Amino acid sequence: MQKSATLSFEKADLLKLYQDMLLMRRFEERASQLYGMGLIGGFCHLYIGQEAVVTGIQAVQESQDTVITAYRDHAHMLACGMDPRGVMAELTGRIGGYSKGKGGSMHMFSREKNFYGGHGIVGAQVPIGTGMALAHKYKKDNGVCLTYFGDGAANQGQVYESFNMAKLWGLPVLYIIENNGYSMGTAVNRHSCTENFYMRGEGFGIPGKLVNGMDVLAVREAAAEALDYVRANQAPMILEVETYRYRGHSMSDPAKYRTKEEVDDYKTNRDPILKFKGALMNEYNFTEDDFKPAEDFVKQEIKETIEFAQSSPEPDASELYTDVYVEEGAQ
Amino acid sequence: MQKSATLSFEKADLLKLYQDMLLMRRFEERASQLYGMGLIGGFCHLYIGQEAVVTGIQAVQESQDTVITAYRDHAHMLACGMDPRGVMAELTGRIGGYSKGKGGSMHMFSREKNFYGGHGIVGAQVPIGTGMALAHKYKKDNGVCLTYFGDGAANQGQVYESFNMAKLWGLPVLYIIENNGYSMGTAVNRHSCTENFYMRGEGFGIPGKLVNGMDVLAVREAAAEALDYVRANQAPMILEVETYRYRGHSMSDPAKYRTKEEVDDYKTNRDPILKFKGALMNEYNFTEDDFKPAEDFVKQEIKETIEFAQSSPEPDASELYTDVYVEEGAQ
Amino acid sequence: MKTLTVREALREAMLEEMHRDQNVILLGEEVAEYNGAYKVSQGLLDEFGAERVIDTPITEMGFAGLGVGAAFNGLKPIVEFMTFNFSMQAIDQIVNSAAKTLYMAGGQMGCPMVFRGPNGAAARVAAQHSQCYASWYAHCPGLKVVAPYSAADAKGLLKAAIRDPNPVVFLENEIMYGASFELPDDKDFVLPIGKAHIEREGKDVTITAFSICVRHALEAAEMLAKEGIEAEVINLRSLRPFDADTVLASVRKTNRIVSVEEGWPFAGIGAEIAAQVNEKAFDFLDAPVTRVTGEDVPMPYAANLETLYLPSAEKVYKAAKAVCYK
Amino acid sequence: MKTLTVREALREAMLEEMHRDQNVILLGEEVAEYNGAYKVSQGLLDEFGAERVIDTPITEMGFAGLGVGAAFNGLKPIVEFMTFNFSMQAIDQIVNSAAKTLYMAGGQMGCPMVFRGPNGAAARVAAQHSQCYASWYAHCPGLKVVAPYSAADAKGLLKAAIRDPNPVVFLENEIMYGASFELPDDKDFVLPIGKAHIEREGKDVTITAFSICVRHALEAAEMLAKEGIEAEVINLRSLRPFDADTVLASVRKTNRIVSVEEGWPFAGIGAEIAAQVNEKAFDFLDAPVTRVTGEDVPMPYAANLETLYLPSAEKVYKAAKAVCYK
Ligand SMILES: Cc1ncc(C[n+]2csc(CCOP(=O)(O)OP(=O)(O)O)c2C)c(N)n1
Ligand SMILES: Cc1ncc(C[n+]2csc(CCOP(=O)(O)OP(=O)(O)O)c2C)c(N)n1
Ligand SMILES: [Mg+2]
Ligand SMILES: [Mg+2]
Repeated sequence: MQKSATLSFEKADLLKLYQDMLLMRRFEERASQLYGMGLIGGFCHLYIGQEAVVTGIQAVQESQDTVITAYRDHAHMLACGMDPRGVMAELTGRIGGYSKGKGGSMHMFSREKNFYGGHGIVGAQVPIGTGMALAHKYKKDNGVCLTYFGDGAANQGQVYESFNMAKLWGLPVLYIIENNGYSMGTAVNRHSCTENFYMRGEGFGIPGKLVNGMDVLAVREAAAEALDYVRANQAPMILEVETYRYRGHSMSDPAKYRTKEEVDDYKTNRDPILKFKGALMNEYNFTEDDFKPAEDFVKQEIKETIEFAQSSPEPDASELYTDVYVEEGAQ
Repeated sequence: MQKSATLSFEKADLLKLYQDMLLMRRFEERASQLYGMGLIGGFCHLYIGQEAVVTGIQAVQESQDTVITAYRDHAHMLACGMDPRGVMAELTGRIGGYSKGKGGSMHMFSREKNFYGGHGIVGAQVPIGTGMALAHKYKKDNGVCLTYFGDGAANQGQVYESFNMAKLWGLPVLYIIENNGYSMGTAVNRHSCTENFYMRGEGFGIPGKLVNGMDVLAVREAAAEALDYVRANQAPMILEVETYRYRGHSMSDPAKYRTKEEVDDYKTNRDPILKFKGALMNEYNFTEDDFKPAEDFVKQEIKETIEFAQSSPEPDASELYTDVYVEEGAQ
Repeated sequence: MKTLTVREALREAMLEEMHRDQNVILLGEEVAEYNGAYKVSQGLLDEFGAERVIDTPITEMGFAGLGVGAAFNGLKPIVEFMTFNFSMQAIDQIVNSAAKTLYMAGGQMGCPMVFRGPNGAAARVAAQHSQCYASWYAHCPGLKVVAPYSAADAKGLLKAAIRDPNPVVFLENEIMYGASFELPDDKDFVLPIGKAHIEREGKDVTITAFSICVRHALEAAEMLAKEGIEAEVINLRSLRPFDADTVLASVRKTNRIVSVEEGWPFAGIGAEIAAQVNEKAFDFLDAPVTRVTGEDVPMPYAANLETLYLPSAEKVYKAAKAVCYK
Repeated sequence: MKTLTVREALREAMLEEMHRDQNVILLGEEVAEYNGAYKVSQGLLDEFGAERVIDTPITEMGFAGLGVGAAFNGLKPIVEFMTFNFSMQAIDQIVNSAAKTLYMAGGQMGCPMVFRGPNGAAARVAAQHSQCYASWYAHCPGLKVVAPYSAADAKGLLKAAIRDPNPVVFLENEIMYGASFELPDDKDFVLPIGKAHIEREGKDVTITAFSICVRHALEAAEMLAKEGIEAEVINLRSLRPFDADTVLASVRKTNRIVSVEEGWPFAGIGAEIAAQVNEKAFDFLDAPVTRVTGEDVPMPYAANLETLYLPSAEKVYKAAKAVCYK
């Protein structure tokens, strides 16, 4: 929310996009470091390279909308406005984490910020998101559930069960397929019978659209249109976003299934942050100085985040046995 | 196999179709009676009205092809050449049944006749059939797996998981959707977001075709083409067959969810057996006498079937504990 | 007091709770226009309309997941499985999404909902339609698991389950739907989840059972009484949380126990009872904890084999006599 | 004898059996080009080609079902689950289609195949990735269920599982993949499914365990030995069929038993052991059958809580001392 007062409203919005992506990038880089230091354990799936996707989409969501995704979720939480401190402290397994250290990288939630996880089982969030849309419709709150999943998840049967019910019942759900080209080590053409996924709704009468996920403005525009469609028609839509992850699938994946050239091409020629910065300078007359507040903000935020995540204590031993059940009547 | 020597080859083929359908009809009518008498228990799903579907399709299958379906399976077994005595004795839970009385109406198999069940869980036979196709391909036996399922089952996620793998790997499987308009008490337009299912493969690049399932010759023709396609291309295809069941979903369903007029319309104007008989007389110069051998054959066959199914003894008590495991090395 | 069938009791529980809390919805196959495959939801569509009583396609994984999502987002769904056999298609959503979320969220949000439907064997429906899921679900922390026997159980426990802020697996029994029982004529009649009920007091042997097996246990107790053996019959009602206190107190009195269930023996509910009684009442046992269960085979279709497979009053009677060394 | 890691032993078992029987195929996520998510199938694609070593999409229900169909139609598939947590999506195919078919077919046809992959907790992978499925699968007749500890177990049992004409659930452990053990250098080294193995003889207390928990049991036995308590450590190896004979013989000798497992306690393997020991060796027990298990909560992520959750040598040691009343 670090909008520079000296910038026009539009420029401030653009800078916010830049700042959001930069925060995600730095957050993930530091998560990688902490993982290397042994402060984070288990599975840790980084979003580096994909920042434009969730940034562009969440920029146009409305406040009553809800969000759900899989385990590659740190950036989604930041995009929902969750505190990076709480997210990173969850990664380090500390009491200050969003789940008191009990969920870890893959399992975080914030009702307050309308973020509903953080799910470790491939595909499971898709019917859940569809059910959240059912609740939006039932409550008549004009909300849409933004349901993110990967190209690998897009083959899961529960996705199509959800498509059928969402279309049949007119549920306000936007299915966002983050196609980063790989399902773990398996390239799309080896796990899917079709190259793209936006037309996977064809047999169900669900419209789909494909957008370049390395371009935050293109994503934002497509998302705005898609959200309009879903909200106005009370009907599902598919938005496939083509993107790329720079790192391995998780911290333990050396990613030998693709060439250095392929990765370098993305990093050099299509990086969502670099390219957006370039575009802002070339097309929107930004100067290096204009970026400074955002970059300073990110730097400070990350510094505090790391401090918090390292200094927050481990959960008390008694926490092992809490939160298994809501105490009767507590909710 | 009651081919009249006095008929031309084509006429004999046509008569065989008639005889097959008639056998199914009479078999099911008698199953219904035995159920009423308490000789059959549990779930019993009759095929009356749908006879043209499996008759037309199985008429053009090749001997190496395999067949799998759901619980509405009596006619499929007869069409595969299984002995009606063994099928009916399974329905009465006797040792002479195909599963020694341990499977019942929904669970019968005959490796010899390439019939692989008889499955009680909606949708489960679809990946199984796809895996049978994988084995056909692996063994290079030029076989196709004919995988039958209902309109209700066509919404199941595992169907789409199967579509993806079948198309991706080029598996010789023909998906036959028997759309009888209802999934139990739910009409298609209330359980499916689309009216038909043959285009449910569109998002997966799988071609589909729709055929009138009350017309055995139309079914046979469409099935021949579809099997050719699958065999020649080593690729899946969908054949949707529109049909209608006259009885309730199972013996315990009074079927109040549809009008008497609707049912009567089918029975009077579209009955697959009556209409086919009429066509044979009008278009193929059959006389009542021509049908006699087939009708006599069916009568006799059914009579023996009923006798067998009633006289075959219950399984011995010791059977309770057998067939849980194949004894080591036995297979 | 009034008399209701188990079916009517379940229906009344839903009716009353749906009136009480408008965030309660019911979804499942044939629950609305058909009034329920087994007529448990009779009239609910008429009463509450299609927004709250929803017929689903046959896509268990999908609609169970939708239920979880609706619960996350403020509703209190009742998801009906036509039978619990089909819940296997949805079990990942039940266990990974519904049961574990509260813990994974550090208590921040959970999944208030009910999964219900008939469990175990009906009559002659064979292997794929007759499995008992009691021990599988009771194995899993985060779930509550309830299995009513009588109409009072059915109504009181289902109301409790709907009000409960946790995911509850509610295991009914198709054969019991038509059985009639007396129960209090009170809109606020609710039974606590986690408490067993002593159906019959006795001092010689404890018999625990749940669902339809309580009937076998009670019949066996009658038979035993005729021979002067006083059996204490405990209707477990709740399998998770498990009311060990009631069971243990009884065993400390009778010094012998027979557990009855319809499911398979290996790692079943009876196994857990054996373990708990061992751990906490070892010195009180005068005979081994004994199990009467379904046989360790898939359910056969044939009438005679099915009868052999299932627990019965006779089998319970014999087991009770054996632990009494009579 | 030679020394192999568990990972290598599993790989060798598949390599040898795939050479032996060309109807054996392997399918699962990342098993081919990636050489296995945990490198268990290293080199198999190169050896056998893409027709026999098949990378699947992330569609467990689908590819498990494909495996069943391939088995019906003459192949002997090994289906790898990246971890058994994901087998919940496929469990209907495993139980309803694979386990029950032989019975439902009156013995006419069955489903010869193996479902394998790591089960239970790895390190810090939290609630959705750490569940132990031992008791769920062992509950089900029609399945065989195996859980190796050592490299010899892994190789000998996996070869047996592949040769077995029944569906076998083969539960590995990710943490054990890297552990090295000696085993016979013999292509026909096969271990029988259904037999437990006494890892260490002792007369004072029996400790049963499977998978990684055998390690805890052996360490605990060392600790106990220092105090003069001779523990007999039984590696169960097979959970279904369950080798009650070996366990009971040991209990009849030691008169006390501790069961160790990583899964949840309620209706777990330990519960079954308690029940069986009760039923068949009641008079030999000098102390209650005692369980060391994972805690009755979803697996927490935090390092300290995870440690508290899991069984350990220390916990086993304490339990063994307790049943020895020391
Ligand atoms: C049901 C299930 N199967 C397997 C896994 C293991 N797994 C985790 S992520 C993943 C790949 C998913 O790829 P994709 O959907 O493209 O998402 P991405 O990781 O590229 O963001 C796999 C196989 C899982 N978590 N759940
Ligand atoms: C997974 C699953 N859910 C529910 C059922 C109960 N059930 C059996 S048949 C059926 C309707 C199936 O309809 P359809 O696929 O159209 O086949 P039809 O009965 O019309 O031949 C239902 C709901 C089941 N057997 N399996
Ligand atoms: Mg991907
Ligand atoms: Mg139908």
